[in-house]
Amino acid sequence: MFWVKIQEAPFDAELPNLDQKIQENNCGALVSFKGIVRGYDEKDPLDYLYLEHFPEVTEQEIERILQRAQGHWGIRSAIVIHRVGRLNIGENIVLVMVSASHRKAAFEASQFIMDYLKTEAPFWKKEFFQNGNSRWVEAKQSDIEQKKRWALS
Amino acid sequence: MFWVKIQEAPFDAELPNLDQKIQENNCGALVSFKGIVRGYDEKDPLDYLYLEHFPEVTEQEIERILQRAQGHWGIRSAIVIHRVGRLNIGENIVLVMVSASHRKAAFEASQFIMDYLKTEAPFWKKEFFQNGNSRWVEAKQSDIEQKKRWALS
Amino acid sequence: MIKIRYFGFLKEILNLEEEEIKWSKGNSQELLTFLRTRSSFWAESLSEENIFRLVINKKVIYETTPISSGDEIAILPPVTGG
Amino acid sequence: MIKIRYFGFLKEILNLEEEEIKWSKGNSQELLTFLRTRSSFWAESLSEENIFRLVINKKVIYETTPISSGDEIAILPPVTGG
Repeated sequence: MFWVKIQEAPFDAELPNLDQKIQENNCGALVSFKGIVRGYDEKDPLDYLYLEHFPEVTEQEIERILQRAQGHWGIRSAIVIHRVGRLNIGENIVLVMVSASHRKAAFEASQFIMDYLKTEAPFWKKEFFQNGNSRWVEAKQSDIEQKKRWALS
Repeated sequence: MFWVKIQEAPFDAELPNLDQKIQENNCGALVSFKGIVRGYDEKDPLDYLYLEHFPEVTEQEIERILQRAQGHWGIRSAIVIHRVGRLNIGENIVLVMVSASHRKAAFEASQFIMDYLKTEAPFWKKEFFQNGNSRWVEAKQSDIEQKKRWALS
Repeated sequence: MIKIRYFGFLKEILNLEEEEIKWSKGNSQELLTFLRTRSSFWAESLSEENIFRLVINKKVIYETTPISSGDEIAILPPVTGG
Repeated sequence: MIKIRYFGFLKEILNLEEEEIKWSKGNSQELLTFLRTRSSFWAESLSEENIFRLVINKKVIYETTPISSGDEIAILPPVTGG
């Protein structure tokens, strides 16, 4: 079961249901990752983030990432929720949940999905700082490097 | 904040509170792992598991594991809940939650904690099969191998 | 005619969300070359490092692909989600 | 006197949860050697591969450690939690 959702609303209230949703028969391991908006980058205190995306294409690309994860690790189920629009500090921004028979597959697949979400899915972040400045976030070299460790067939 | 709890009761109802508990100021990543009792091993259909542990020593050993994870990855907070006693199929058995500034630290630390929980904390599992047989689970070579990848200082 | 859509910071520096241009035939690489000849500003804005991928009719393309009249092309700068 | 506690499958095969034995002095390795001399069954039960760690007075020990009268020693078989 793959489930991809792009939404403006927070997803914290949905978490208990998602846990039930993804816990399939005979799966022994469930990993979930939650990303949260941090309060400051290297320089200036952040006010909020704005996230733009490319509707339809985003969902397609995320499903493609999940298919690859399933092909490689044989995961049972995966859920991705990614928020867009205005996001304040401390708010959740992305959720990845993966269930699998064993923990190694669940951990690796969820890391893979996050690495690919960061570098393949059409989302763009703009930072709005407390001093009134704003700027589009640049793609991080460290994210590109992290992606390289997955030499999947 | 480290929080270690050994209990007989399920922990699913506690999860929403734990999420709030671990989400510290300016942490950007939260990873949680949930282990679930699987319905069958290689041979026989399982009826239930029984988990024994060594009170006091278990908590100490888990805290030692969390200290090592903090020393190496600088994680903010960690929660471990491990159940003991009789556990039926499909029930949760262990929860590891880690918050950190960035996802790499949170993912690696939670995997490290699970690998060490499996091979260092004084828990012993006994399997009770549907055919009436029972046996103590043997330590898995694969768990010992997985632990070896962490060459921490 | 083809429609071109711009996203993220490209939309902002070009001050253009979408445009329609005449296009008889050619591939995705030729479209980029054409857009870059508009001015040095366009050439710089659409430099290789500023373009992550092209999308044709809502399908991401991973290699040079023919573009026909009626297509909708999207130009995506490097992505920063997650 | 010292108290010895057994856990997991050791408790079950030895059919013994705990026992008290006379002990004047010696270290953890010597205690194991002593227990193994009780019989070939004890020697086999407490073989190296069946022992994960010893705990003295609720502290896990990682190397050979002196044991004194009054101590509580626990013998842990390989662990299988998580």
